Amino acid sequence: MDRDRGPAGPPVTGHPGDGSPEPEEGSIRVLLVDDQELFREGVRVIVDAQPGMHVVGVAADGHEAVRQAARLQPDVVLMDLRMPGLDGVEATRRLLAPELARTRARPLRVVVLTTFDLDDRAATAIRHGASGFLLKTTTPVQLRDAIRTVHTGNAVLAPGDLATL
Amino acid sequence: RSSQEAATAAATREAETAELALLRGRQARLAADVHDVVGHSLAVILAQAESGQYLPDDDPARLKRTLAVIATSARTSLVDVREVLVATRAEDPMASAATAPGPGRDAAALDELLAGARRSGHEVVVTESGHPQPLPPDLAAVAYRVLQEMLTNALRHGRRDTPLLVSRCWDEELRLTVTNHLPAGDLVPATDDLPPGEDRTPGASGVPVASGGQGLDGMRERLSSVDGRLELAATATTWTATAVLPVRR
Amino acid sequence: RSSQEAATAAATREAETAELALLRGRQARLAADVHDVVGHSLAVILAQAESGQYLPDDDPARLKRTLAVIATSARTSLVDVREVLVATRAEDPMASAATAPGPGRDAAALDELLAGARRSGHEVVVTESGHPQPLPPDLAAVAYRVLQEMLTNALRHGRRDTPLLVSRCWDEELRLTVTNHLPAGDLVPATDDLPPGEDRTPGASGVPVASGGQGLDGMRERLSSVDGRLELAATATTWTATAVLPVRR
Ligand SMILES: Nc1ncnc2c1ncn2[C@@H]1O[C@H](COP(=O)(O)OP(=O)(O)OP(=O)(O)O)[C@@H](O)[C@H]1O
Ligand SMILES: Nc1ncnc2c1ncn2[C@@H]1O[C@H](COP(=O)(O)OP(=O)(O)OP(=O)(O)O)[C@@H](O)[C@H]1O
Ligand SMILES: [K+]
Ligand SMILES: [Mg+2]
Ligand SMILES: [Mg+2]
Ligand SMILES: [Mg+2]
Repeated sequence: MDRDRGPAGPPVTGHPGDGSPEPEEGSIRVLLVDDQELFREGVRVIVDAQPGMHVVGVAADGHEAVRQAARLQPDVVLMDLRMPGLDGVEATRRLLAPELARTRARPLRVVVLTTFDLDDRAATAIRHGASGFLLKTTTPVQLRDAIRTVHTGNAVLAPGDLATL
Repeated sequence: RSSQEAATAAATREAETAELALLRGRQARLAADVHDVVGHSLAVILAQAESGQYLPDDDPARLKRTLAVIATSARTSLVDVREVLVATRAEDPMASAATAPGPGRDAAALDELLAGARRSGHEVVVTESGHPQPLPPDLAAVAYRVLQEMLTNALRHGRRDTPLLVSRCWDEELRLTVTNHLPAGDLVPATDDLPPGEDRTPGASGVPVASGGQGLDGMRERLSSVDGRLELAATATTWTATAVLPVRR
Repeated sequence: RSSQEAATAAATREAETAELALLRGRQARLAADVHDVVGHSLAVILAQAESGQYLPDDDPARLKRTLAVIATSARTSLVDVREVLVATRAEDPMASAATAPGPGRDAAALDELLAGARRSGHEVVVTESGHPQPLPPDLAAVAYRVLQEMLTNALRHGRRDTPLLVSRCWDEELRLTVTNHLPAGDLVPATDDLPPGEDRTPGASGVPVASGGQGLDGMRERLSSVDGRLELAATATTWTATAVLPVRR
């Protein structure tokens, strides 16, 4: 069950019942977007276990990502590229459209996740303003570092992938 | 004579060029299938496995659940990969006798899918009735793909410790049915009160139905392209998918 | 002039036929690579995940180690799959052979396969004899892939609770042998009376042998492409596969 979906209301933080401690003040708010529930589940556990960040919600496709971002005001979105419906590239473009970005109190950063670095859509997402590009083979430590890095306004790229762009 | 020779040569070249294009297309599709099938399941396995080190030590049941989820993903993906490869082979006109055209071919291809499910460790009970008959190629291809997805769904979403029930019934129509039991956590209310023929996704009752699934839609499309249809039915503990193909047209 | 035209046409046709053959070869190789790479790593992951189910509940550290091993396997095989996909993309028809995924080159690569099988929880006993020598790349790639599939089969179809016996014997030929015990339900009659060199699939005695498996065929094809061969032998309780590669040519 996805506890963060449901009627709009005050942004949900923490995950009552799953044992995660209440996020500390200033903890980075992460939105997970991927069409594979089991992948999201795994990444949620990993992110929640890192100090200074927590998952505020999940989405299974681009449309849901845009809705959830508006509702939950995450700091960082981890965005899968290949999804049915609205894919990660288009969702990134919509999330980072200048007119929308201007309305935000805090900046939103997008990190694109791909299974292989063989997909040129990752480069397109970067052109739409994504701050980073990580492979799903990334380690939990690299993922944590990437989230922190983009949150401070810097870019991250998967090692060796500059050439792809 | 010379111009006739030239014409023959041109025709041959055209045929070979077409075959080249076909082969290239098939290869690209194989690569895409591998990318999707394998990439996705390995990504899931990796994320689940990595999450393990962050799970609480005092909850061994949860650690074991994670292992079970991984085992299921690996098993499903083995079946999927095999199917991609079998399908690639079946498409190759140069492939071996197993796929040579003839009355035995369609049934053999379907049997291979069942064998694949069995090799994945699942018990599969098959019932046959009626008189098997050769299918035209388009129907055979649809039957193959649809049974493939029905089995994949049953392996992916069904209980692992109870057999899959598969039935093949040849009559005016060919009815391919796959029934599986639902995992304990997933039980859905009985749907005996569904209007007959209602094509509804069971499990929509607050049970987490994967919204992103493309399998059911894909089956519906394939079936309707040959004037067939998909029927779904669920009880409190089972899920049944039936593909109906008009074999006498 | 007309005969010159005919000659040109014939030459063109020959070239296109050659390209078709190359493409077919490449596709067969892609399918074989996918089968071996992915089948292997998923089988290893599956064995690891399933063995984890039987670990004691009071040892969370061990459960977590199992998950960490699975993460390593999944990450490695994603890298391997990527290499297969990259090789497929390359326009050069020889690319797939040249960049056959995995280290694939030498004894260390073969050792890594054995280590992987051990990590899956299986005991592996290795015997070496003769004088190891560097292999030319095509032979090294075939040796790697074939050992990979022999181990996969042994993990998938053999008993879990008895060791795999692997031997590497370097002489005029390199002989790679993998022996496993058969699960209790799968015992086959002794085949001591098989004609020597008979390349037969054991287990054909009413035991449901998977007819659609592609591993054995793939190994035969790979081996014969380098003038090697596959030998199979079964006793009532064991299965032995031997790959023979001509190392001095
Ligand atoms: N055999 C089954 N047993 C139980 N539930 C099923 C079964 N088949 C389908 N479902 C439910 O219906 C949903 C949609 O199925 P569908 O095949 O369209 O998608 P999926 O299997 O989740 O993903 P995919 O796009 O990879 O096929 C599934 O997520 C599952 O909840
Ligand atoms: N090491 C083994 N021990 C016992 N039986 C084996 C062994 N290797 C192969 N077999 C038998 O031979 C059959 C064919 O093997 P093959 O490798 O061609 O196919 P497979 O392993 O079933 O499937 P795949 O196409 O994924 O390799 C197997 O299904 C199994 O019954
Ligand atoms: K945290
Ligand atoms: Mg995806
Ligand atoms: Mg499905
Ligand atoms: Mg095999």
